[in-house]
Amino acid sequence: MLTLSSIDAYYGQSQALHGVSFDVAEGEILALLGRNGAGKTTTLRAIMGLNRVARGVVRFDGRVISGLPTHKIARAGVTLVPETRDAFSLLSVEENIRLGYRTGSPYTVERLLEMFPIIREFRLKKGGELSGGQQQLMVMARGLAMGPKLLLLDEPSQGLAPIMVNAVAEVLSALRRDRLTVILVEQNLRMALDVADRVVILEDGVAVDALSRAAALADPARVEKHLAVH
Amino acid sequence: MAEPVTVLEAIELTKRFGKNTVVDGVSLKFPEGRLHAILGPNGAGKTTLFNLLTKDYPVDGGEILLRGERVTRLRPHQISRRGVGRSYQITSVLRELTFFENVWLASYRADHAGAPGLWRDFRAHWATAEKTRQVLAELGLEPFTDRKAADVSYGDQRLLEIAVTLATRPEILLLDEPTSGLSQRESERVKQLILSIKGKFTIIMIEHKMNVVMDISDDVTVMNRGKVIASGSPAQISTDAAVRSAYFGL
Amino acid sequence: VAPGFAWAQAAAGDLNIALLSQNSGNFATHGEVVFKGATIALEERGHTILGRKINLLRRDDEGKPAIGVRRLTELVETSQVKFFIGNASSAVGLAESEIAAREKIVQYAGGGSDEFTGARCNPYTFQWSASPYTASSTTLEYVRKAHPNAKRVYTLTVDYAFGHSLLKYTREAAPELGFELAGNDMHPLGERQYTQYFNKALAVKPDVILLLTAGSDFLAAVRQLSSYGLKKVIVAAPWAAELDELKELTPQMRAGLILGLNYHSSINTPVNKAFVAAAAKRYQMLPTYAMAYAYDTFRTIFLAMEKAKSVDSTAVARVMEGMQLDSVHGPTSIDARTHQTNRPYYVCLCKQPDAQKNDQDIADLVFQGDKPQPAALNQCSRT
Amino acid sequence: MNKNLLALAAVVLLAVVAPMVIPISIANEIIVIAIFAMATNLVIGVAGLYSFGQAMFFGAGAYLTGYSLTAGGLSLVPSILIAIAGAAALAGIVGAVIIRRSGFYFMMLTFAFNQMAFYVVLVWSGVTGGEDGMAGIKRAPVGGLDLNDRSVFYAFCAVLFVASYVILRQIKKSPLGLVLEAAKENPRRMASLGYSVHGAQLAAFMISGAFAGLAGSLYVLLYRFVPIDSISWIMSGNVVFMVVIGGMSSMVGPIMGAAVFVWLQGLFSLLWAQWALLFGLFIIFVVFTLRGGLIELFKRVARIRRAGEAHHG
Amino acid sequence: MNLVAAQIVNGLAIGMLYAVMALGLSIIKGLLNVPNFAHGALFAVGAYVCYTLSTIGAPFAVALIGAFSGAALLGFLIERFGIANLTGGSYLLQVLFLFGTALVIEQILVLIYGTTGVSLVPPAMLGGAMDLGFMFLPRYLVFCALVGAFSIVAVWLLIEKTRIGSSIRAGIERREMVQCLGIDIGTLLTLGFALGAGMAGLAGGIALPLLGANATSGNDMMAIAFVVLVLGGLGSLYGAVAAGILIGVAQSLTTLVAPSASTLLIYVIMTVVLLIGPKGLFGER
Ligand SMILES: Nc1ncnc2c1ncn2[C@@H]1O[C@H](COP(=O)(O)OP(=O)(O)OP(=O)(O)O)[C@@H](O)[C@H]1O
Ligand SMILES: Nc1ncnc2c1ncn2[C@@H]1O[C@H](COP(=O)(O)OP(=O)(O)OP(=O)(O)O)[C@@H](O)[C@H]1O
Ligand SMILES: [Mg+2]
Ligand SMILES: [Mg+2]
Repeated sequence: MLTLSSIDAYYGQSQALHGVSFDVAEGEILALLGRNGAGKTTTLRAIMGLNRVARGVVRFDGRVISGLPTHKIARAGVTLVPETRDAFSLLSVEENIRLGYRTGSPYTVERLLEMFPIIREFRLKKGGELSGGQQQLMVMARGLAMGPKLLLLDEPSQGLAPIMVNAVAEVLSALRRDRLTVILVEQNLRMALDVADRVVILEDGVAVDALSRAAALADPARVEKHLAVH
Repeated sequence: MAEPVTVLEAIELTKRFGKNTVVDGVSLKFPEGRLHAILGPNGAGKTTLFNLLTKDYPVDGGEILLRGERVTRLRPHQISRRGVGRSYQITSVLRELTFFENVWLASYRADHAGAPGLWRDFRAHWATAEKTRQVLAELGLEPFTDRKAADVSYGDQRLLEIAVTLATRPEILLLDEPTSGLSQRESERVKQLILSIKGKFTIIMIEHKMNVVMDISDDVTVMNRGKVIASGSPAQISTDAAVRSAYFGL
Repeated sequence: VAPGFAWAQAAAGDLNIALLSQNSGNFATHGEVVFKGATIALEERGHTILGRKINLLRRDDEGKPAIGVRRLTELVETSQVKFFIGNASSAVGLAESEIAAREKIVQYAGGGSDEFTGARCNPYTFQWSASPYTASSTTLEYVRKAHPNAKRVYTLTVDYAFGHSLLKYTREAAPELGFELAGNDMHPLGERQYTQYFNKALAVKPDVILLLTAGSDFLAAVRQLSSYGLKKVIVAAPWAAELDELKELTPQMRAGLILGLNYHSSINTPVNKAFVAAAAKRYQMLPTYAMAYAYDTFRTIFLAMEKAKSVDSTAVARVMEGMQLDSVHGPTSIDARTHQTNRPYYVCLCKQPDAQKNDQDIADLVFQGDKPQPAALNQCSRT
Repeated sequence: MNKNLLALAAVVLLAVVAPMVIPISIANEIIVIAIFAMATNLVIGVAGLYSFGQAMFFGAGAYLTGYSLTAGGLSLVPSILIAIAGAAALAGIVGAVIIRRSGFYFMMLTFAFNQMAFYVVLVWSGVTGGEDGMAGIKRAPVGGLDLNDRSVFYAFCAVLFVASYVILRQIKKSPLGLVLEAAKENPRRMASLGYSVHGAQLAAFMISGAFAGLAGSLYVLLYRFVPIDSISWIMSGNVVFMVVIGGMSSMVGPIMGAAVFVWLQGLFSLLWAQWALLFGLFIIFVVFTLRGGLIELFKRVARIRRAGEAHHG
Repeated sequence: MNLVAAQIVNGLAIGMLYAVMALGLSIIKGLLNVPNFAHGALFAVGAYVCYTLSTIGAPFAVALIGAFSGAALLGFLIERFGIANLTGGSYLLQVLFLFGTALVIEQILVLIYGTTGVSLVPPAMLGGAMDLGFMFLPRYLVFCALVGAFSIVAVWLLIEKTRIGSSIRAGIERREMVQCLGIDIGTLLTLGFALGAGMAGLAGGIALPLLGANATSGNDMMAIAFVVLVLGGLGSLYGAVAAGILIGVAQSLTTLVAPSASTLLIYVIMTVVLLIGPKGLFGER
């Protein structure tokens, strides 16, 4: 469904990704792992068109999307939930979610409020008045409201209390049941391995390893080698 | 053993946003030299409590005592000058400045009580520059010395955030989720760092990572919906029924 | 010297004279027309005086004193200018008069302020425009003559020096002519909104509304007054705008307006007739104030040079003091002490829309008067 | 260190060469206005306070000098000192009232105060000369120097200009300068480090006011006249635009901005009555080609040269 | 007393004009975070378009629509080819660009229409004054107030009640994120700028019979509109409208007591309000 072939991406003059290649099959959840600064976020941004892809090609649904403006990529069915929790602080929670909603999306506002009970409570509050964790859930809901074919989740459990991490994990399982295609960036290795079908590991902007969940669970050292101390 | 002195105390602190009471009559004592962790679900009011203690937000009710002195009406920089340093949950390093400049500003404040100098090039304040390099080295950030903060990954910015806070050489250190956004390796490094300074400072830390909290803190307070629901040692807290239901959802 | 500034450098022996006027900004109209008037004066004598070639240097003062002073200083430094004429703005002219006095440069001013010949008179600055005293009294004399029954006068005055002096002179002249001053409002310079003043004025039911304001303020006031569609109230302005500026109003808006003017093309004197003919030939237009000002002042300066047989500014200024000449106004003299040009002031009546023959045919000359400023009111300390 | 000396040498060279290539009065105006522009850069470029009321301080310096010299009967140096002190004090008062407001509100407040100051000057015509400005100013000799001589007066201003450059540049690089740069980005963080952000900003505002006052004072001496334009908001707007055109990243930028602004306007106005059109187009051209302002020209040249050297060496 | 009532009515009408002008500024400031220094020039463009259409015989209503459209079109071009290419640069760079653009627009108007300004007599239906007993109220002022009110309501409905509106408000805050939701923010910003510019043009058209027009006549209005904008509070559309009317009435009333102070007054009001409440009367930011 999504194929990255030898992607290079830059921030200004400095190169962040060096020839990253991998693909994601339909209905698959792919975990993207790596240390801080490995280029996980950049990879997601490059797919989304927020970072210019200097070399290489991104194909989605058989179509080349690298080079398209972000809103066109979004309309093609790719959605990013960023690690920075970009809530629209002046819009109410409900307006935030509605703004994401596109007709035909299976995730209607009503359904999302059910999936995220905590959000229901804050429906009429301004986005900016929520705590960090609440915002994280709201932004996930907003992303789902678009009815994406591919969801890019950047560290959804970051900074969440255990109870919220559980809530996020539940949402992930629900997405898995829905057979939604997801790329998940996670520091929480346990959570990533709970839901992911496959794992790709980045190091210093290079994809250094790719393996199935079974392989990862069978050989944890192979994964941790890249995540822990050099 | 004598009861340690209380350095910072919140009495019935209250903060409202519109109709919502976000911090609701919180009273807490922070004894000198201890590491005090604050836990609580998202939205419990932990960050807001910090914002009250450092006067980033005006207080709607209650008092703050710093070494017995009433500081409720002071402004943020005055609180800081009385030895309270903090890091932010939402990274607030100066993105357009280099790592060196970020940390330099904090070190300079620690070295220099009066108004900032007007004449000598800031880099030519040699002693401050030296201390700046030390702090960067301690956190393993030397390679970034002349990098702009905006140009590094979020995780590295988090480390810088902590470096800046430490460089002010505070007596009381407020850390808001110091390890969030850090990988296991960096989390571990920060944890070691905190352990190494523990005892020298009074540390108050908001943290979600239970392993970090349980391993290193002396006291734990749990908040929920703006109120303190439990206080005690890590062991006591992990078995507290109220905490288990509000925080762990068990 | 950079090329731009060497643009009109004189060859040795040439006489450089300057024209500082407004080419940009609100009254940029003047700049072009003033230049035309000056050109006619130069062409009349083949661009030479006493065997020297005359170079006319033209600069834009943007209507701002600071710029006027800056441009004049440059001209003095780079082109040794010793004679110049200025702009309609008194503030600019007065600022320049300082340099005139210091650097001994003859300035023939055309602004409205009575300070040129009053408190700030100096040996090198001359004034072509009539005194505001003459303007106020002449205008009111005409209103009295044309409307014998008019009694109550409401004044709207711009709140700065020029407005104040018009008001002062109006208060002197009005009672003598049997007018009652029913009220006055001061408005700030640059006011754009006048309906609130007219609400107030109309509440006292005046016979005459006298606008002691000028330029774009005056135009805005007339425009908004016309939106009331008043038929019975007489609107007069002793010193508000020249005919060029009135083109900004529609004929309906200005119809019936009584306007004091420093010049009108139908003045019946030999010099003026020749000038009007020259303007028609050269530019196919009827001269207005700005053109006449430039023509008449330069013509007078040239006459004085010839009389002095010199282009030395001090010698020429000496000759101009008390000089008698035949100008566009007819026989004219220049006061030896104050440097005021003693000449008549003109009153015009704006035409009804259907009476206009073309777009330059705006107002008829209906009256003229030349009551000079009483000596007691003059503050010039020169002897 | 070297770079500093190089910039200083360039500034001195500029001051020496300018009167040889353009009329001395223009050169003189450029260095005077350049002081004003550098002062303004301290608040808008370094501290990020978008002040659109700088003419208030320039005008205060101008009127104070004018008044001290005429009605006050003081000699030249005290008049200049009074202008500097008065403008700084005015900046202190205005700043103390408005420094807590940020962004656009700050900008509009400075503009409003500028307008109020303008109307005070306009209405108080007995002292200020109102619309007609203040005249009759003489340049009394200073310590045997005859300032009525154009070149002597130019040299006098040039010395003050270079001194202003050195002082303002040092301030920009000093701890205060860094604190201001940092506070521009995140005032809250600076407060939590223990800096009084408002205090630092107020200091910058006052220093800037003092130098603007000096510039106003010299301007008055240059033309021996105080035009009311000197305190008008248009002057405030122009100086901000000079700084932006020149470039805010260093103190050389504002000097270039002032030079271009003063010189180019004069040149264009000789060419065509619609010179403002040319000037507008020039501004748009600079905005699109040199985002960092004219100073970027130098940086680009330096970069190309460095690249060239690297290539050869 | 009657005079007070007369001045209030007068002030309401003028205030509506200020409000239209300020609302345009407010939209642009909110969306692109730039104070539109070309607003005065766009006002003049509107006035001249209205004048030109009227002189070739178009009905006044058409001329007003033309004034809106002409300025909106120009605004569209300014955003698309100017501001849009300057994002990421400093805020002052955009301000400088707008300043340069304003100069160019003004001078082009001078080239086309000359330096002498123009006036327009309103259609007969709107000419003359109504005798209200206690005052003469020029009909044209009433018309001003009505057209002003109508356009304000139309714009308000667009921004608050439509999806475009909430996209705009979200886009103000986080450009990237709005794009991730499939919204073409570039086009939205351009349209927003055009809308604001159109409001300036419309104000110029409405004001033409009262104020006439010349190339720089919009600048006074622009200064007032900026004051109104901050007085009302940034980010508040109600604020701009309420403050516009407030300023209109206050100016009108001061004529009764201290007319020379009326220009100064608006700055005093603004300063006092901002010093008491840092965000103006209704500001959100
Ligand atoms: N805005 C930026 N400007 C310049 N360089 C950047 C920027 N953001 C990130 N980088 C660089 O790009 C590289 C990859 O960063 P990225 O944010 O993708 O890492 P990450 O794997 O998401 O890390 P983290 O776990 O800390 O979020 C880093 O080395 C960083 O230095
Ligand atoms: N500026 C604000 N305006 C209005 N409400 C606010 C504001 N800041 C915080 N709140 C509200 O206060 C509550 C507590 O927020 P706070 O950030 O203190 O939570 P927290 O305990 O730090 O949560 P987290 O662990 O997610 O960071 C939240 O419900 C939030 O909606
Ligand atoms: Mg990341
Ligand atoms: Mg928090």
